[in-house]
Amino acid sequence: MDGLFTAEEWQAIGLSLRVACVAVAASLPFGIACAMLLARGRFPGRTLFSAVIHLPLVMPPVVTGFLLLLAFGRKGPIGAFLDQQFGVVLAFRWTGAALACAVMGFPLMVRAIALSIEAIDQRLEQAAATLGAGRVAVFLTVTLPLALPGILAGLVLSFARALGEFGATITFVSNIPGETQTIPSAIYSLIQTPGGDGAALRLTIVSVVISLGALVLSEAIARRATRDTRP
Amino acid sequence: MDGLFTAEEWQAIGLSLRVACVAVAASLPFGIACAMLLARGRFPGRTLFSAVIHLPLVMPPVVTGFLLLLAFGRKGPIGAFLDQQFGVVLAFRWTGAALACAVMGFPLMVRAIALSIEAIDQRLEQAAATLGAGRVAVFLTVTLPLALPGILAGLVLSFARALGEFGATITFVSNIPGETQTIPSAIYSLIQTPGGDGAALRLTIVSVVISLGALVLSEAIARRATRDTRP
Amino acid sequence: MTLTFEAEKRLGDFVLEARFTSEGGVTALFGPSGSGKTTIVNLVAGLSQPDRGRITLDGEVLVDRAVGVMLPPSRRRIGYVFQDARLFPHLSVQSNLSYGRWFGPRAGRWGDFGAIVELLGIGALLKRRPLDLSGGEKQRVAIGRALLASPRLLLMDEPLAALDRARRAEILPFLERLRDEMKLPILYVSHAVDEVARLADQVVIIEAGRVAAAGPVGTVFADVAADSETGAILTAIVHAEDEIDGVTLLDHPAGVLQIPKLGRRLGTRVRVHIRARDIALAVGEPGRLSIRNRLAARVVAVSEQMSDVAVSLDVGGEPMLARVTRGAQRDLGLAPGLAVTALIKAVALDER
Amino acid sequence: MTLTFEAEKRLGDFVLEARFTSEGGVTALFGPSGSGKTTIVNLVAGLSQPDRGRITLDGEVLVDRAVGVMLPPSRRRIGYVFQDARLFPHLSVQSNLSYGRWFGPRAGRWGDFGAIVELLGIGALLKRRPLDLSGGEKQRVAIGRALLASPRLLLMDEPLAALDRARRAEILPFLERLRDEMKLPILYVSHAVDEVARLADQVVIIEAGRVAAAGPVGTVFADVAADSETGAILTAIVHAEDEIDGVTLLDHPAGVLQIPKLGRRLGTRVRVHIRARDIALAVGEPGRLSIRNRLAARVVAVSEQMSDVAVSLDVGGEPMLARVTRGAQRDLGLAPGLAVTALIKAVALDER
Amino acid sequence: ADVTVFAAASLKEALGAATATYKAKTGKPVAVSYAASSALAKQIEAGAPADIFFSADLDWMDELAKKGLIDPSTRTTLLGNTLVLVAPKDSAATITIGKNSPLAAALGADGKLAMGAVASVPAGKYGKASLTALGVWDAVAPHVAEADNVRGALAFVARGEAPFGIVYGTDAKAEPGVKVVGTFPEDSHPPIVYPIALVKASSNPDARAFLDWLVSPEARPAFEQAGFTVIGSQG
Ligand SMILES: Nc1ncnc2c1ncn2[C@@H]1O[C@H](COP(=O)(O)OP(=O)(O)OP(=O)(O)O)[C@@H](O)[C@H]1O
Ligand SMILES: Nc1ncnc2c1ncn2[C@@H]1O[C@H](COP(=O)(O)OP(=O)(O)OP(=O)(O)O)[C@@H](O)[C@H]1O
Ligand code: MOO
Ligand SMILES: [Mg+2]
Ligand SMILES: [Mg+2]
Repeated sequence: MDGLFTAEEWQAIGLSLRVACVAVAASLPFGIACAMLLARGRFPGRTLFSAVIHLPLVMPPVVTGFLLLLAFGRKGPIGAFLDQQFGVVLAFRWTGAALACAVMGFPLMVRAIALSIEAIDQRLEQAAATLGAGRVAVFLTVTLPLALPGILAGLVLSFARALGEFGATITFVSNIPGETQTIPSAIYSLIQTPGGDGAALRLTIVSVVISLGALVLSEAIARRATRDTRP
Repeated sequence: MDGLFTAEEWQAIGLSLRVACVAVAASLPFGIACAMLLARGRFPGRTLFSAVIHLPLVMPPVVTGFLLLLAFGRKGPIGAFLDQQFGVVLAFRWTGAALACAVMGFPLMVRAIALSIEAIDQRLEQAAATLGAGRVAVFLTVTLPLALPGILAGLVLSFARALGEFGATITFVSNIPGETQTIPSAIYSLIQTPGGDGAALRLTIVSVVISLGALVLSEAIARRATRDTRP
Repeated sequence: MTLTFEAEKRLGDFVLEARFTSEGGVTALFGPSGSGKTTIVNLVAGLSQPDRGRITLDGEVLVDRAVGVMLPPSRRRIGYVFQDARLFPHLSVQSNLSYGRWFGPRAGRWGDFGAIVELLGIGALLKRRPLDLSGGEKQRVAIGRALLASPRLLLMDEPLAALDRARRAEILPFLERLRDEMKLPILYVSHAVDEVARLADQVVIIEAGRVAAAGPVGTVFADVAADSETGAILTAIVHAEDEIDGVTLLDHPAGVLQIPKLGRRLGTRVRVHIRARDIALAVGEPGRLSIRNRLAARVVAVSEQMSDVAVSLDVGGEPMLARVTRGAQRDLGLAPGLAVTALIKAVALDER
Repeated sequence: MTLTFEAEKRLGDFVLEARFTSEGGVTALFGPSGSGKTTIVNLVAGLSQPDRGRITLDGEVLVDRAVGVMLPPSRRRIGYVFQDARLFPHLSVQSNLSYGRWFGPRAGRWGDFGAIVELLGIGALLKRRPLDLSGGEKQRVAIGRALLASPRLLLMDEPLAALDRARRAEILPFLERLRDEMKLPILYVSHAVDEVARLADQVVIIEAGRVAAAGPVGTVFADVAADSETGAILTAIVHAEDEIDGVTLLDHPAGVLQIPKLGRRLGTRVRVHIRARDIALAVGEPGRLSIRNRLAARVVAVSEQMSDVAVSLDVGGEPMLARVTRGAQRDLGLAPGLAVTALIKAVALDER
Repeated sequence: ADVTVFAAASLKEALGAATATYKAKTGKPVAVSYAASSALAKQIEAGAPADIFFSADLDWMDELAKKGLIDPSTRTTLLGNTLVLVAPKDSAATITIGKNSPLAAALGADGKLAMGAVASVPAGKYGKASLTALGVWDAVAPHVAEADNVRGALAFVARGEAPFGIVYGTDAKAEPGVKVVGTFPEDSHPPIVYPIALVKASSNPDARAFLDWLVSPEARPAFEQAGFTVIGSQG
């Protein structure tokens, strides 16, 4: 196995996994919250909100990365604030890569979850309320479990996107081996090198296999959980 | 207005619109078919099928573009076949850009539609069958209308992706003004240019505005159509 | 029409293993909750497939596992009014109603849109979406939708449970007319004995997935009379209409029966359902009573039940069952062979 | 318990404008399909908000548009058995049942899980998912779920419509016990007159969104008796149990009533519902009849209805309504002031 | 059809100006497809309708030459560029670039040196070669922050994320957010040159004329304006 990849490639694989997992896990709560707002909220500016969420999908990744750099860089307003208040630095760190991946996958996650939430029969939530469940309890015991297919789809989509994302990542946090060089950054470098195609292909296959694993896992969970709940 | 953008930029905007619309429209039937298979099919290799559909999401866009170039290029097996049999050339044409965008947006489209199809109460389809509707009729009169939220979400997501995609496009069909230079490719070029940031930002805003329009449109349709059908 | 049903189907722990034949008219499926009635109806409609078995309709094989035949539901022309209404949420009531018309063959189409809509009282709802309808309104639309698809067999799974008496009283005669005039055979699931007795020609009683009894409605209900409500199902001939009193007189071998005006042609053969509880017995000449229907009867058997006494009678050759208290049996000396008068309140017949 | 309801609500073309008060016990909402019963129940539960109006429960304001109060459903402690069962598809039957227990306050909890499960006959279903349940099974689980949340008021929207007679006969006494022993007030929507008459203390009749009549069950049903089934609702005292004949004797000013064994303590005050159709009248000595209950009565009024004649009686001070044919009225010379005997088949009382 | 040029993205400004001039003179528009040299080379391999390839480094041009995809007789090394060390505009840093330059110390513990990807982006490759030749690569390597193109590296410096960056002289000139701290000696890295050649498969008769014009003195000002040195200009 060891011979299959160079040490740097192993590093990239490990880092990519970490970045993707953290990106997905950290964005999930926000994703669910935004999906609830989109699916249920009726407030002025809802369309604008929806548009903002879709932004990272429309903008070329490099632009997104550049905007992240402007905002979350050490000198950017949010970046400076985070640094001073919490000592959190994103620039040139793997955490920044995770942020970039999270942002890029966010619209995918939100849309999938919102779709599932929209499909929920709200009369079930009413039934829960008559049984004494407050808003939060209804959300946790009825809405969330019934939105599971969308949540899983959202996780898989944004995980896959995180494994494939590189434009925003490299622009925001560079491509530092061991810190921010994820699989796609490594692939990109390889592709730009004459004769690097073979290695690029090997790494691509790694990505694909990993996200295939995520897919299989998510489908297994979905099958278990929704076995008998489909109307 | 004319002063706002250069002729080349106008060209890129027009082309991007054409490419995105064609990409989305052409992939919709396939997207729906694949979503049906994913949501309803129980066949061996279903997971593999699902994985293949998710591929363009996982692979760095450049890799996807490169693979497209290998397969659909003038010298690629499929490209050569299409050229000889039907005189269809994709390589370095706007049609190729549409193919690249379609491929990149495909997983998003399929997942959204599949989610909606999964949420459909199949007992309604049974009811339709007892009323004499055959498989196709049931699909057209019940399944499809009820999957509308997912179809619209899928359209918006893949349209937005098409407007933002450039990694695969530039790799597959290059960045030829008037033929394959879409808005994101143009942005890419501009970003490489010292002082091009302003123009890049302008074009980015154009993308954003266009896809905002698509979003508003889709939400209006969704509201109209599903006004009274939510359970 | 002949429906032959013979199927086995396992659903979790529940096993259906039923066989019956229905010879046209209305066949009622009767049985406790969870006994398998919906399961049977689904098999007939083709919505599920038996593990083993064969179902035929008028000689056409709908499903036969042995030879691998399974006609899809859409080709069976079997209408289905579901236990839950299952209206299409994305279509207006109007489109829901005409849905079946889009697909059914033009030939063999029957049923008038306007007439069915009016009968079901859903004219005002046509533009509405199913979601805002009340429970009873949904069910009425579902009935209309199934009928307008011009089926050759109609499956109804507790179609009237959500309806009030008045509405029920309007729809039942319509179903009777479908049965008698359109000759539309109906497989009818219901908990309401009076509905079943009124509509059904045959009854199939299902218990725990098996057929507990099957046959003509009179026989079956008399058999299971210990806990049933049915006293007798008499066949009589329309003999006269009394316009002044607003009653119809029926001829029966054991005497004349008065029932609320029927509006049927003279000479028509009708079936009258009499509940056991509506039958009182008199020994000797009764006094001056408001009870008008007095049929000569003879006690055939007396059997003590848990809470009362079941008295089997012969009324002009037809069986009748009356339930009386133990005290009454003692006082009147009811025993086989005794001649009695069966007293039946006329107004009690109005809904059979 | 006092529920005051006063609300206006527009839904499309339909306008509800109703006002009634319910003083504990069981209040029945009665009315044709689409008249607004579910709309009212939803307002009480807090699932929808009135356009105008005020609803209070035991002095606590649930909603008052004038002052902008709207208590969320989860804080009302009002149980709701929906017209459609609305079970949680992602939870097992067991978890559906205990759902309300997770949230309700521990204090004030009542109802024993095992006992309720057994009564509803759903013990074998606990591990199942709602999707595979039969129609009646779903409804039973829904009843259990609402009860186990220990509500202080129970809303039931046609809870028994999907159930067979036997199951109904088991559940009704349980609801009676809830009413009498647990003092659980119930707002009960039903089409079944006998259910309503048996359970309800008060009836609110809804027609086209308005209250057409409201009051104690005896009065209201006698008022609307022309098309109702109710003949009388008599209050009597349990006087003796006859073990041999399996009957309970009730004391009433107009005579002794025999009904199937009740198993109530002697001296208990009970309400007996008698259908108009179960009442026959005799003038003079009735002869040897199987009818055991004979109450002395006096004709108060005679009114010709469409199809028959309604005879209002005074039975030991309580009102009673009998329906007879025109022919019978003529023959017996029924007129105000005449002394008659009301004949009531004992066995007819078994489900009141 | 229009003459189609496949050109490295970093040539956008200069070539854009040149083609505009050409069009004004001859009335013939020229289409330029800008992308990474690597992508363009691969596309030409795949039969792209390019008439002229204008690469940002020798490697990709050599690659195509090896495969016989360009017309070697037309190959010209047209432009040259310089490699400079930049710092944010408001930086007070001064560093002399030479053997054992104290770059690593100037970066400090946390400071990054922004460069194009050293394995793939030409500016990165040159930068690495230079630092190696100066004997500071090993010390500096852990501090390197790579970008997928020179503009990315420039952004890191201009935004103050990185105290230093290595970019082309042309880039430094155009970005007001940075200032040049020093220029790497020409002999510390392979010559920074932009070769141009006619694609063999090209059948466009106008291509040759445009290529000839590009290497003529008439095109010179456009390139020099952008900061390039014109080395292969004929005549
Ligand atoms: N998918 C399933 N898995 C396990 N058990 C099932 C499944 N579907 C139905 N059953 C069981 O089969 C039995 C018969 O169900 P069915 O719906 O036919 O009853 P039913 O006679 O229509 O009852 P009801 O009158 O209550 O509607 C029930 O006990 C039900 O729980
Ligand atoms: N959202 C809505 N828009 C328009 N009309 C509505 C809406 N919701 C309910 N209605 C109408 O209001 C009326 C009352 O409905 P409701 O559900 O209260 O009737 P119900 O008395 O419960 O009838 P049922 O016995 O048939 O269940 C019905 O005619 C119904 O069609
Ligand atoms: O489309 Mo992207 O540029 O490489 O993630
Ligand atoms: Mg059923
Ligand atoms: Mg209702």
